[in-house]
Amino acid sequence: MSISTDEGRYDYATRPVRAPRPEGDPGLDLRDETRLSLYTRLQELRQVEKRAYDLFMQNLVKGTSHLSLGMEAISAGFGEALRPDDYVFATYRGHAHTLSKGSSMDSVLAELLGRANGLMGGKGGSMHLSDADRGMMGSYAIIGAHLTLANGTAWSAQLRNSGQVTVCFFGDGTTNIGAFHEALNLAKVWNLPVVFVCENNLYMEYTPIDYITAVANPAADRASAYGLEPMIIDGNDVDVVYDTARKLLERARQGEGPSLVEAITYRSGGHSRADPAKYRPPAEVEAWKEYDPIIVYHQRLLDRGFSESTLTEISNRVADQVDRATAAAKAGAQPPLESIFTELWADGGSAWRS
Amino acid sequence: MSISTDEGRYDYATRPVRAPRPEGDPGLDLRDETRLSLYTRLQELRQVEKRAYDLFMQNLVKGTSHLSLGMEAISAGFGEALRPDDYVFATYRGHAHTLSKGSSMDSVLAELLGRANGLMGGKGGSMHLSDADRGMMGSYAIIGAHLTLANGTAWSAQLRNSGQVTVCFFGDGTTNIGAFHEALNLAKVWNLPVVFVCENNLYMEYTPIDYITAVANPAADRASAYGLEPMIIDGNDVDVVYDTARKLLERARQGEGPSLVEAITYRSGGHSRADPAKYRPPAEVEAWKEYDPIIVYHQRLLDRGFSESTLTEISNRVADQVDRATAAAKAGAQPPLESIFTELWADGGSAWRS
Amino acid sequence: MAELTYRDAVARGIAQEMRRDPNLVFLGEDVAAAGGVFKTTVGLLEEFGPDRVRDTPISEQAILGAAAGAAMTGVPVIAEIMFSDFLAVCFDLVANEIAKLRYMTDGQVSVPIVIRTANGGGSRFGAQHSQSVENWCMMIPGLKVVAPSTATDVIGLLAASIRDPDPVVFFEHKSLMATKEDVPDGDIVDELGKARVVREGSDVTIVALALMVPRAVAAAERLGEQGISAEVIDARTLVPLDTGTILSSVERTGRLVTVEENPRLCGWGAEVASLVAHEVFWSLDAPIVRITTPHIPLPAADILEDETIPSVDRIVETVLGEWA
Amino acid sequence: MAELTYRDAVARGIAQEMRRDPNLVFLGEDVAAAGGVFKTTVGLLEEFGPDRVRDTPISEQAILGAAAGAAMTGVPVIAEIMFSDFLAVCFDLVANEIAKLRYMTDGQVSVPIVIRTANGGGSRFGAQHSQSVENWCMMIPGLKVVAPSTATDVIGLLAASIRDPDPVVFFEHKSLMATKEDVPDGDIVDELGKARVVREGSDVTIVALALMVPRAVAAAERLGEQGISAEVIDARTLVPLDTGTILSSVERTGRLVTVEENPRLCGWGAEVASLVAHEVFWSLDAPIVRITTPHIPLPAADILEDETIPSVDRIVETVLGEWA
Ligand SMILES: Cc1ncc(C[n+]2csc(CCOP(=O)(O)OP(=O)(O)O)c2C)c(N)n1
Ligand SMILES: Cc1ncc(C[n+]2csc(CCOP(=O)(O)OP(=O)(O)O)c2C)c(N)n1
Ligand SMILES: [Mg+2]
Ligand SMILES: [Mg+2]
Repeated sequence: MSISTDEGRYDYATRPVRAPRPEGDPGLDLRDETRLSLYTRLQELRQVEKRAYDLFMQNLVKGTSHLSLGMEAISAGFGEALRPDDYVFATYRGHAHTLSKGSSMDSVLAELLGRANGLMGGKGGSMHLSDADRGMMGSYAIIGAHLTLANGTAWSAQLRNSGQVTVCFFGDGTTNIGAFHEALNLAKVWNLPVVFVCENNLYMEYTPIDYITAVANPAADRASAYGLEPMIIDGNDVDVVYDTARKLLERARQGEGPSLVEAITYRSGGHSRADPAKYRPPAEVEAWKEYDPIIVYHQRLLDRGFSESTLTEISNRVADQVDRATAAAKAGAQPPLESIFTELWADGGSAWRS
Repeated sequence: MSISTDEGRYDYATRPVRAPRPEGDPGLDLRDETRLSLYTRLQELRQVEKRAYDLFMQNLVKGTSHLSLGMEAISAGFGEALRPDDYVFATYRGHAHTLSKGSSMDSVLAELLGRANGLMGGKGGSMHLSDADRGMMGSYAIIGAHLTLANGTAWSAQLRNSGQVTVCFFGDGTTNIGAFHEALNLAKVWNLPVVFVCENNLYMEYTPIDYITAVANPAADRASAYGLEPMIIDGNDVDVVYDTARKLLERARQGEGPSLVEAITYRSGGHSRADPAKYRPPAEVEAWKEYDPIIVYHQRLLDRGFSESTLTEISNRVADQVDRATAAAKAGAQPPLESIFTELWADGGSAWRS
Repeated sequence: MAELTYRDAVARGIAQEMRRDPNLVFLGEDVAAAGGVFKTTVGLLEEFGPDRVRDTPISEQAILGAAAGAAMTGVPVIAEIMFSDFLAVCFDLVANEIAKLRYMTDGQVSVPIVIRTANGGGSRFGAQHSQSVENWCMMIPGLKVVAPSTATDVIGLLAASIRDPDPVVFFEHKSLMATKEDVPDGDIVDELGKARVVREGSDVTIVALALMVPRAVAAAERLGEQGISAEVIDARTLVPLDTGTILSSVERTGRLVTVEENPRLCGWGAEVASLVAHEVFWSLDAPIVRITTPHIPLPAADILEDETIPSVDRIVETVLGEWA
Repeated sequence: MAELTYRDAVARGIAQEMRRDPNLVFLGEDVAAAGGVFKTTVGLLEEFGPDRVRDTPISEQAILGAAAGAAMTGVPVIAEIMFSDFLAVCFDLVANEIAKLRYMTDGQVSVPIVIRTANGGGSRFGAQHSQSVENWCMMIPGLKVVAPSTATDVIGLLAASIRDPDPVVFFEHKSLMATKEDVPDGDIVDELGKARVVREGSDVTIVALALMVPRAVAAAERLGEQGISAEVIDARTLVPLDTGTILSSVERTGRLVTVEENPRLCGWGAEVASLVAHEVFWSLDAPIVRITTPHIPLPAADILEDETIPSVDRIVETVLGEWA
């Protein structure tokens, strides 16, 4: 799948549409359970994100939040391929990646609500979901740095010979910041077991990526600068993502070093809470809405002979889960005010004087 | 000209030699005056750097200093091609680039001596030579930032339609820092009139560049990541450098945007004052000593029928100049102590309270 | 006279100066077509066009480098760093280049640049998007530091900053964006280095900045009810610092309280305290008190964030506690 | 007991800890094969090998990122940032990631990392290689800050920093590298958060750090000749700060003088001054005095640099001036 670029105009919304170029069922040889598991993951991520959105609109989630609606196939596909002890780094747009690494729905939703039963007891919030026990090494809200941190967990795995792989998710706009360059170079020089996954949703915040990037494919066209293979995949096809993930994780586990993959996708909503996303051509939004990863996969599974009822049953089961998780999250206590003074230091406190 | 790399070993001095690959007289059609001017520039830069070294050894230059001995052909070739109103940015290794832009030998030497008649009255020192009136926009001692500043003067020229071009010199090691990446991308996106010149002398400080870089050619192999043409030239052949400079400057002046060129060279001495450069294979040092830009050009001019006496006369004239400049520099007064409080602000002072 | 929000005052201030000076340019992330993520730059692209109002990649170092380089050639530039927390990703440009260029070159170049950035907490954004980092810039020789607390000051101090030939870091407070006040019509141009006594008092001098100013004033009102007459000073600019206004106030009141949103250690209030403790020491009738965000990062949850940043209650209680 | 330079103490301290803990790794620019540009890490590659002692590209963000990421998984790391001025190119890692990781995750991860860096002036390197930036780190919640003034302290405090489970920024002073002293044999392990009274006195408390310590001591000797008994405290660690030692000293002497190499505004001395002016205000018999590098960048020329950084003469004259 590729994306055509243009020189860029100012009224972004009237720029040529960059529509998806579906290539249909890749015809991969996957087990039925795997396909159903991928579908289940898509449903979980979609329904939790929708719930997060609703809670936001009910003003129960304060601050901001960045959803992966429309982009779920990437974290779902990788989540299916990851080992429990592998490491994952995500951005402020990290709900889906955190869930994909095995965090419970209620611990995630409770954190969005700022409750004591949230993943970080309310200290982190939507942009900083972390679950270190599950290898979810955090969500980072300042562009770039987490790519360099990902090298660190990969270096640790290399030193310990643990076979763990680190996967670092980031966006297209992130390919233009210095830390991206430093991280990719070092990963290659040290042959680190890390997979860098660029979720190219065609926009940074409100600016089209091609308008402020020197190359058409922000990640893939940079790969050779680090001695890496350029790789562009359809980020809305969960089979393709899963298959790619398997291969790249295996590569890294075998000591064959880092890789960089660019997964083309699209966010169905705005960049964050407040954003109506008026800067996108309506036709573009339409085109991608039809190419929604769940619509695509739902149809694929039907075409492959799975029954509508099986799929409906899955989505209903997930819906129940999400309802229960929401209730559990809402039932959570407010964090104790004294907690603002805890966990700055390893001794549990925050004293600056001895 | 190309350089072979290897996987890198720890005892750097025993690593395979990376020797120059001379290609002989490129047979360019240059006027005699131009060739003699290039030779004169080489002599000027060489003899001033040697004098700087001597003054250093006499402990008259305090602190540190980074010389371009062996690398003079690059600044000489560009200096010949630059317009007086063009902008130049250099690194802490910037004596040669400053002289090439037209600064007087005494103002440079006096600054090294920390005298009032130095370019910056002693405030800047060896690592920060600047001469804004001549378009020498400064020498920068922290890796990376000056590439982004170079975009700024280029942007200014573009806004003013002045036809001025900015040339930014930096080293091979600098290609691995974030600012390099950000600067090159923006230069291309904005189509800025800037020429980025990587002086690849095969080493950062004491570490071989190929040992810590993901690609063989630190600048050229990165060009495509910014939609630029890869370009590697023989940085010890002043004709080649001059010819390249002419073309790239013209390109930029015509509004055809930025370029990135990697000039292969070698420093005959250590990284800075103190460095004996033990980390380099003796055979490598030897090979490059023979390929010294002045030896090469001296022989070429003789082969082209210039007389030994003409060339000797030039080097003698330059020697006189350097002696006179040294005397003038030494004759300079010590800077007034009150000057530490001047020129922080545009009002000439440094008050932090109103 | 018309009511204007702090948010809209930003665009008005920039437009005022871009109309005055045809050479003034403005760049930043999402500032042009989108009008800024805080909607503080709406309409500028439309009025001044793409040459003067530019969207950039996510490259803060490249943004400030382009701005400073252009400024070195005499082109005045406004650069937006979306959140002040991000000054850290371009801190070499801020602290080692822009701040030092003029001094290192012994005055060969000036750097007429204004770095605008959204500062401060209260938005429940968590540790990486809520910091008050005015002290990060105050501590760097060669930077001027401005932080307005009202819509009128946004325009007047922004104009003063843009017309100032030296680098200015201009902090716009996220939690003040929606505040309104009546703003005079026509051009507004203020002066750097002038604090404002926003409330007169005789018992204690409270020095505050940005979001802490309205809180200090509210606290002063309540202290008044308790019979304590508090003078509130809006520092407005940290560099140059209007030491005269602060020192003479403390000479009258004999007491100093600083209200800082930056975390405790090496906050701007420490500088003011050390200045007072040296220059008007003999006028002091009581210990100097600093009210700051504790020396911790900002938590995200609303009730936790509200507990962390100095509140009206905390100011009142702390001052009363000192009196007790 | 053998005489050792401050420079050699660094390698000895690192080696001591790498022998103790086989998991401890060390990375930085030119630190392995070359033994460091200040020759502070000579012999480490040879003893501990390329897996544990690594040369890196010129990529400070990647250096600290790799260090912090490994530390998050429990691997203790020493990272060298060659000159402290370069903390600015990786300040997002320092201030926004490393310092906040534990707090943002509510304690899910620790970051056992020591960032070693060459700090301070006196080498005639000019504005970009001579800064004292200890206050850049002191102001960031989540960082511990250490700055030894002697060879023995280099070893003991480096060991304490490495064994500390939290991020520590360890400032080695360029102008102290060549200083020598007799250092005990065997392992040396000190403690963070303990200041040292290096000279006892009864008239005034002088608090100094790193290169300013020997200067403060020399000044105290001369003040003694003038009949002024000065107590000199080496703060040693700024975070955690040993406020007890400082406050009790001022309670006895009634006077505080800080000697800071960092530039004036928001220096660490301002924090100490504000603390003293609040907590032991009633013990003060005189104004608090701060002696700092003026609020300017550092000039390169030797006579200019010497005029800028606090000298023994300036300390003596300033204190005498206050007495007059
Ligand atoms: C250093 C830095 N600069 C700017 C921002 C503000 N910002 C937050 S998200 C974003 C866009 C990122 O775009 P992309 O990398 O494509 O990720 P996406 O949001 O599209 O998933 C920007 C500019 C930031 N968080 N950090
Ligand atoms: C950000 C930063 N990191 C490290 C240094 C220390 N340093 C000074 S010169 C140098 C080597 C630069 O190598 P290169 O770019 O190849 O330039 P060369 O000295 O070879 O001309 C290093 C690492 C620095 N000045 N700035
Ligand atoms: Mg994007
Ligand atoms: Mg080099």
